[in-house]
Amino acid sequence: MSELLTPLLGKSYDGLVQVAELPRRGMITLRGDISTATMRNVTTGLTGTAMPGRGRVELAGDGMLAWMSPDELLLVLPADRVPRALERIAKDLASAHHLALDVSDARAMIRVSGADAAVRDTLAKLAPVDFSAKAFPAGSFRRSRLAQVPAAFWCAGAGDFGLICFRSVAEYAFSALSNAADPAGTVGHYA
Amino acid sequence: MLILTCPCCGVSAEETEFHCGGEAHLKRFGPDSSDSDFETYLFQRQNPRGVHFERWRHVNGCGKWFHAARCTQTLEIFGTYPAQTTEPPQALRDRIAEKRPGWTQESVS
Amino acid sequence: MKRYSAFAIAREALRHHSGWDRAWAAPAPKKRYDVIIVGAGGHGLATAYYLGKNHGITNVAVLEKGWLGGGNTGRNTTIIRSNYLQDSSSAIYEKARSLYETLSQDLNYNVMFSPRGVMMLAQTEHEKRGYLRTAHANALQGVETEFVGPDRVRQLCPIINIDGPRYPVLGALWQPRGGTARHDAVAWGYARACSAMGIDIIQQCEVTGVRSEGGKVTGVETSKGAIDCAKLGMVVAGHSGVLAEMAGFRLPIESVALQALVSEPIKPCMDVVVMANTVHGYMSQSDKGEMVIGGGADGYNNYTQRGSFHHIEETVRALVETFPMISRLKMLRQWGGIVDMTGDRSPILSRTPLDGCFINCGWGTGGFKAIPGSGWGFAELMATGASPLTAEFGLERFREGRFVDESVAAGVAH
Amino acid sequence: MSTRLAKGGRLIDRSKRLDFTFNGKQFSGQAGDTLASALLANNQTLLGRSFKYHRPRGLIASGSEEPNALVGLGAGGSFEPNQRATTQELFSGLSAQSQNHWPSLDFDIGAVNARVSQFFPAGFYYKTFQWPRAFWKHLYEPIIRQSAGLGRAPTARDADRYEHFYAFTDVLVIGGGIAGLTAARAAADSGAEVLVLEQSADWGGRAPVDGGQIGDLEAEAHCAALVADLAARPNVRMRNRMMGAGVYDHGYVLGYERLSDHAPGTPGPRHRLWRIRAAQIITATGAIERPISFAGNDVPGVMLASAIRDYVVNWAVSPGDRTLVVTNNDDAYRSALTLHSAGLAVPAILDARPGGGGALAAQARAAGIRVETGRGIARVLGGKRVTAVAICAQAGEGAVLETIPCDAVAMSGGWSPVVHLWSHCGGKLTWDEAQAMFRPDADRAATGADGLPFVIAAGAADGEFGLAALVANAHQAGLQAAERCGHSARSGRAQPLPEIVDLPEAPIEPVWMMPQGAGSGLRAKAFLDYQNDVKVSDVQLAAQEGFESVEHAKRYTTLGMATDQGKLSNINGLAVLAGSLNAPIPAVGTTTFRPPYTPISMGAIAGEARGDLFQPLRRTPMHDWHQANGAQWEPVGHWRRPYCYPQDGESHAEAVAREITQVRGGVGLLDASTLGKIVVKGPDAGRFLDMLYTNMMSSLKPGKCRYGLMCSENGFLIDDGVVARWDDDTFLCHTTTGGAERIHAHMEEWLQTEWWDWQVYTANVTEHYAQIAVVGPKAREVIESLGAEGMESQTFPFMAWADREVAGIKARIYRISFSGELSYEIAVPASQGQALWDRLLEAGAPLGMMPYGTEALHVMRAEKGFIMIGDETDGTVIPQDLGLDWAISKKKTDYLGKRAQARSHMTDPNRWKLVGLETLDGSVLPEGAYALGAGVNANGQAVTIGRVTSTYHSPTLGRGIAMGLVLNGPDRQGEVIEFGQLDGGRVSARIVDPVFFDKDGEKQNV
Repeated sequence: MSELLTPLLGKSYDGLVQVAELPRRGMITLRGDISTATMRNVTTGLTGTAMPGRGRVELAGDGMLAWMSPDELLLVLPADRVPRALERIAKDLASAHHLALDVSDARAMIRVSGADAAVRDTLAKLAPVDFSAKAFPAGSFRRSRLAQVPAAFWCAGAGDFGLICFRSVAEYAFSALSNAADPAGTVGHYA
Repeated sequence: MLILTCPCCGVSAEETEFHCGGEAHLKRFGPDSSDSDFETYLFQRQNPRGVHFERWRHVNGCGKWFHAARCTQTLEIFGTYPAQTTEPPQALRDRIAEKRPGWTQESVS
Repeated sequence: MKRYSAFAIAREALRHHSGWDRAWAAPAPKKRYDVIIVGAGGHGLATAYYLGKNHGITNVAVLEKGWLGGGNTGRNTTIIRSNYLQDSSSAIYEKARSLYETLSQDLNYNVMFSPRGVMMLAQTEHEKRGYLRTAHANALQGVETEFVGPDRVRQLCPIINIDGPRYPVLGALWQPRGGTARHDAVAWGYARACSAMGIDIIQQCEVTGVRSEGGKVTGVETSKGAIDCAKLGMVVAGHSGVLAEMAGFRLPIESVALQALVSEPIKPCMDVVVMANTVHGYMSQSDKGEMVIGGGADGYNNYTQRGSFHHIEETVRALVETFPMISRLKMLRQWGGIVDMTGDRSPILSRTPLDGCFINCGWGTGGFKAIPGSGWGFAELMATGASPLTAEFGLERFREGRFVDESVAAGVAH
Repeated sequence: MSTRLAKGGRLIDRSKRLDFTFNGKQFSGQAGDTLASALLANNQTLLGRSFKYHRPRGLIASGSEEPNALVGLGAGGSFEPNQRATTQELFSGLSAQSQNHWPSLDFDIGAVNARVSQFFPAGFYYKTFQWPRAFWKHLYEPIIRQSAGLGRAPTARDADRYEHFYAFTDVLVIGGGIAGLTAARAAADSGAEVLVLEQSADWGGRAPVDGGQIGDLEAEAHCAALVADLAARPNVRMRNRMMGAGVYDHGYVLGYERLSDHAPGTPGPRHRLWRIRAAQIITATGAIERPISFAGNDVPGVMLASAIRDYVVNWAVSPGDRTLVVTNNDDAYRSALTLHSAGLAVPAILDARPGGGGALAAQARAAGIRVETGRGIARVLGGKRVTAVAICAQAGEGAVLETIPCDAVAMSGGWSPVVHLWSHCGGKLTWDEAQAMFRPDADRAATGADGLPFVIAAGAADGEFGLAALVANAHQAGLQAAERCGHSARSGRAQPLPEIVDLPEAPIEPVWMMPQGAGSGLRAKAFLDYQNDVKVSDVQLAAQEGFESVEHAKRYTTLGMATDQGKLSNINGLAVLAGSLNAPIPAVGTTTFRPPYTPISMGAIAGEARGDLFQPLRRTPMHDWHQANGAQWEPVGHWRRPYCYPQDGESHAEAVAREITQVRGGVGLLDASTLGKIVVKGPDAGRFLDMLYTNMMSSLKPGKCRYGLMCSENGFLIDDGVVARWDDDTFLCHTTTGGAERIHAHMEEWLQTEWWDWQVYTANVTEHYAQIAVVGPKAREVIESLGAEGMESQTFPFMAWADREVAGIKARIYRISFSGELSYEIAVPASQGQALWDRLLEAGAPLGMMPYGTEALHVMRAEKGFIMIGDETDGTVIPQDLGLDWAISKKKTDYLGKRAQARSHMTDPNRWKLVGLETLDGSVLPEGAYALGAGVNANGQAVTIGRVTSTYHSPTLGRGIAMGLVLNGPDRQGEVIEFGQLDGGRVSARIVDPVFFDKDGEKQNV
């Protein structure tokens, strides 16, 4: 099998903060009744995380489980585990109406990291979201837009943010983020 | 630039995350309906100067449709509620009536 | 009424302009008129003018709840063109455009019609095909347009970013006799000419009810008392739904805020009107030097005359890409107007379910350019019961599925 | 003359000299200067020419209200017209040019306009220039345009960059003067998050200039202490050089931050446009002094009294050696005292009030300054500079009592609160008779999303001018704002206000014209709007002619429509209008305040969206390959698709022909990744798709594909594509490139808002896949050579799909065709798209395989008579028009669009219908041409009976082919009709079957 290409080929940019594509990971979109115990068990079992509440993400090691909407979760896990995970979901949720799909290649995953305030300042140039530590603490997950494209943001911890956007606009998102992180563009709002 | 609160994901966000879908609670008329009913369903709109029930989608967000009651003169938003209903919740109607004495909801045709 | 001329100005200059009369009279309403027009915007005043001029009907009142010309007539970006695709649209807009050609002389009021040319850029293959189609249609409709190539575009408007890089200009639909006019002057000129014919323009007179008997209109109630009439014309952009409700019917209309902005004035740098629909923006330069820019409409019902700022941002973004030199100009003022959008985005000039009551509305984002043609056709409809100019714009088309859809030519109707 | 004083200047650093040029002449100023103060310090008082009469103009003001001192700044990609000298901080190397004159500022030909100004009253152009008709466009208008227009147009591309920022706060304080700082502290004390904006580089506003004692401190020291206090707080953020530009609905505010206008060349963005969402907004925007309308009030040297004070105190610049003061209120006495204590002469203070002033007047008299009460200015003498003032009784008609030589005049007609931001979003005003001004009506503030007020005016912006009252008002505003966002003063640590004692002042007496009985000659020289040259006489003429509403008068005279938006002129003009109409001022009303407060750059509004970031460019997984291999791009929505791949020396048409020939005769490949792919799953998925598509989808067998049409509820065809059934309750719906997001949204809309009880989930998986179409008679050969098994028709027939491994990559292959050829669309995860593309190219190389673009695709589909959404459809076409009745289920009781298609116009037998068209001579029919009927319609337009929807040269057939919609077309096969050409000519074409090639569809079935 040939090398699997990520949308940004692993690009990164160092400025006020670091903007870097995250290594390829498996992603599964799962729609269904996310309030059931079965759903909780199968999803948390696959990601190794806790179950996120509304507007939240749970992270543990390589695993991530994000609340996308009242009937949708995004599972992130090592890419090679996706086929097995889909089988497992199909089996455990066999009797429940649901939709599970491998979307590992549908999106780009970008990490924005550095001094916490600088990261928040950088993102706040592009997204109409309150990124203050009070409004957006670790574990927050928010779907919004990044300049002109849809994106979802989360806070993994101080100075450590992630975002996903669609694959076709990864280059645009990366350029916009790099531009926002230009060393001469200090804002100092979230300082 | 409006702020809307999506009742589905709980996020309060600016208008650019949303898309407005026009008047809410329209009753669909299908193949057996009269010309007049079908025209009303597709085109005739209340377009009130005042309280308007309307559909919104959280397009740059959770993707869900919901309804909002909004004043088209002041842009006040009286409340938002899930789209899976044929009429506004009573509590919301009461709240509007309290704020806009004399207001009654036009018959939803 | 004194004629306006350079000679009159010279004469008045010698006596400190003390001899100028009122441009229009300020009468109290009579008890009864043959025709009442509600709304003293451009369309309402033009209707009254052509009722008098073409049909000899001068026992007419034009009722205005605020000040004449204070609605969308005075809030638009003043573009005049008739390069529409559908026959019925191009007929009424071309009628209007041709009337604009001689309107200053006709009204003895300089409306500053400036046929500087309107250019609609084709920036995708699809858009180019759409404009070629329009050019073919225009040729058969008697509308003078031409599809021109990028070199001609560059020559006509050197400040355009012809080569993109994002959306290279592939050509343009060019209407050499399109242009602009001074919007306020159109309302004022018609008002003055109406007044001279004895038509009453009654400002600060709000219609609060429509009176009828046996399904036929008999008059209106207003803030200045009840007034009887044999025929009623409603010409109140932005408020049509409210008035229709008084008359007991509903319209296929939603009212939204449409925005516009101007830059600070600069020396002449652009001698044509340019519309770039792929990126959603259009611009011209006023005689004062301001770059006049049309913005987008809000997607939600709105009566506030304020729009959301992101539409301004989208428009300016598009125009900075199309005309890079404007980046260092400054936005002087932005504003909004309430426009009536119909189900097919084309206007309604129609009889109504109430006998004797006619409605002219739904011009959406493009009413200014139509004013003379709209007034001409609507006056004919009201006076005689039918007009070829308005035939396709009846209310019944929504029931029949017989739309007049201009969006098909990739052109947004401004 | 104007000069730099030897001492003082609180804002300048005398140790730092900055050199600059004005109209090419070298000058120097000090760090801390504005361009205005530096020019004034160099005795450069003539700064520009007015708009209409080209009268010489100098500085009037010291801030953003300045109407005259506009300059062109910089050069090339940094040139900016219409920059205000009063708000432009001086920097080393600044280069400014004055505007609106020819050939030079000192000698301006246009000034002849001023000599004959009586021929250009308000609205003169409406009354003339009508004859001869052609002259307006070709003679009059060009002259008017050239003489208007102020600054030069930039020509170069902007060298700077811009960005945006989104901020959120409880309380936003606009204005960093003493009121703003006081309000900010009160709000912060209560525990609110506070953001404070100041448009200039310096905090404190007017207070440090106007002085006063606040507790133990002078006003300036008090402000400094407040700034230090606020800066140290974690819940307060402060930004200077940032103007609150506009207040919009629901607490949205634009903040215009000028990062490097004071230091061009600094790396980073030039401007940053903030979009601030505040729960509460305090407008502490101060007040603006009003000029007085007397003859010659525009001669350079006539300035606002407060501005003169500013220049002396802030920048140690004397606007003149001898400054006469004229006022109707006490504040202007401060300017007299300031000048006096700076050692400058004040020959007289003319106080229009018969009773004169209060405590400050007494101080002036005590200082030995001559004070004349009940006096005014009859006219100012001088051309490019004030030389003297003729004084008169204010109550009279202007009989000159005395002429006083002077070189500057300080005028004060009272103060107007800056209510713009208060009003932007609907805040109402009330007329304050005692202070002769409009002030915010706190009971009618702008209301927000919750229907409650969200703007509070504070300090002078609220109409409070005494220091004690102003500070108390601002403090209260801060507390109230905090409380409205849930922070109570009790829970915080509110500090007591310091003690302030104000001097007793005599009340203002409005002076709307000076002298009161000025005759027409004087009124025609008394300017209201300096930049637009609107005089008292113009507004009076407007009223006389019936332009009675304030909006009429404004538009007729252009009062308040210049780049200062009437900051100095609106109230004076309104008062003149009210006077002419004999109506009280509040009855005449004000015009609407529109954002922005002062002009903001287009660059800032566009933000980062320029160049590569102008719009997102969507890329397929093979985008870079296409780019590297010479693709000619075609924008399709935000995507770019290869239109064709021209080889050396080939025209586009030649490339397209080569690509088609290769595909028809061999094999080609197409990047089809942009086509939409939506998964629809659930027990009700079939039922749902039956509603969405016109044809029956629920009967499709797993493993099979079916072409489907989608209509809007209004009946029109909106999309088409192939649906594949993956398993019993899962379908994959292909959409057009432009349809992926639109159709997915369309599906979700119906599912969520109409059929919410149906068990269906959808997901748009377009971007997860790379999809490559391998097309042509040798397609199978290529794929088989990469190891795919079971490709033959028996096991893998047309309109089926199957999972196969191709080149070791797991793929789902759809055997569908948009060209009529044997065709496989291979879908693989996007991460492997390029790898598959490469392997396919290698494998196909021996067969001459090459990529083809969208144009070849379009020609081939037209050869087959396949419709294209966007070509055959335009939003007015129903499937029945296109002969697609076979794809409309007769069995279904309902689908979206079915009812609409039953309306009378939709079933009209005279609708134009799809046919093929061939010119008699084999040429290509013109794009977009119409078919001609007989005669003209009631509007005199030629009658048409059809139109061309697609037209191409077919290299396969070696002739032009076209599709079109024609009246009764399908019944007229073989008939010849005429199409119009743009040059007026005609071209004949025969109506034929729209399938031009391989009519029996054998090629795709092999």
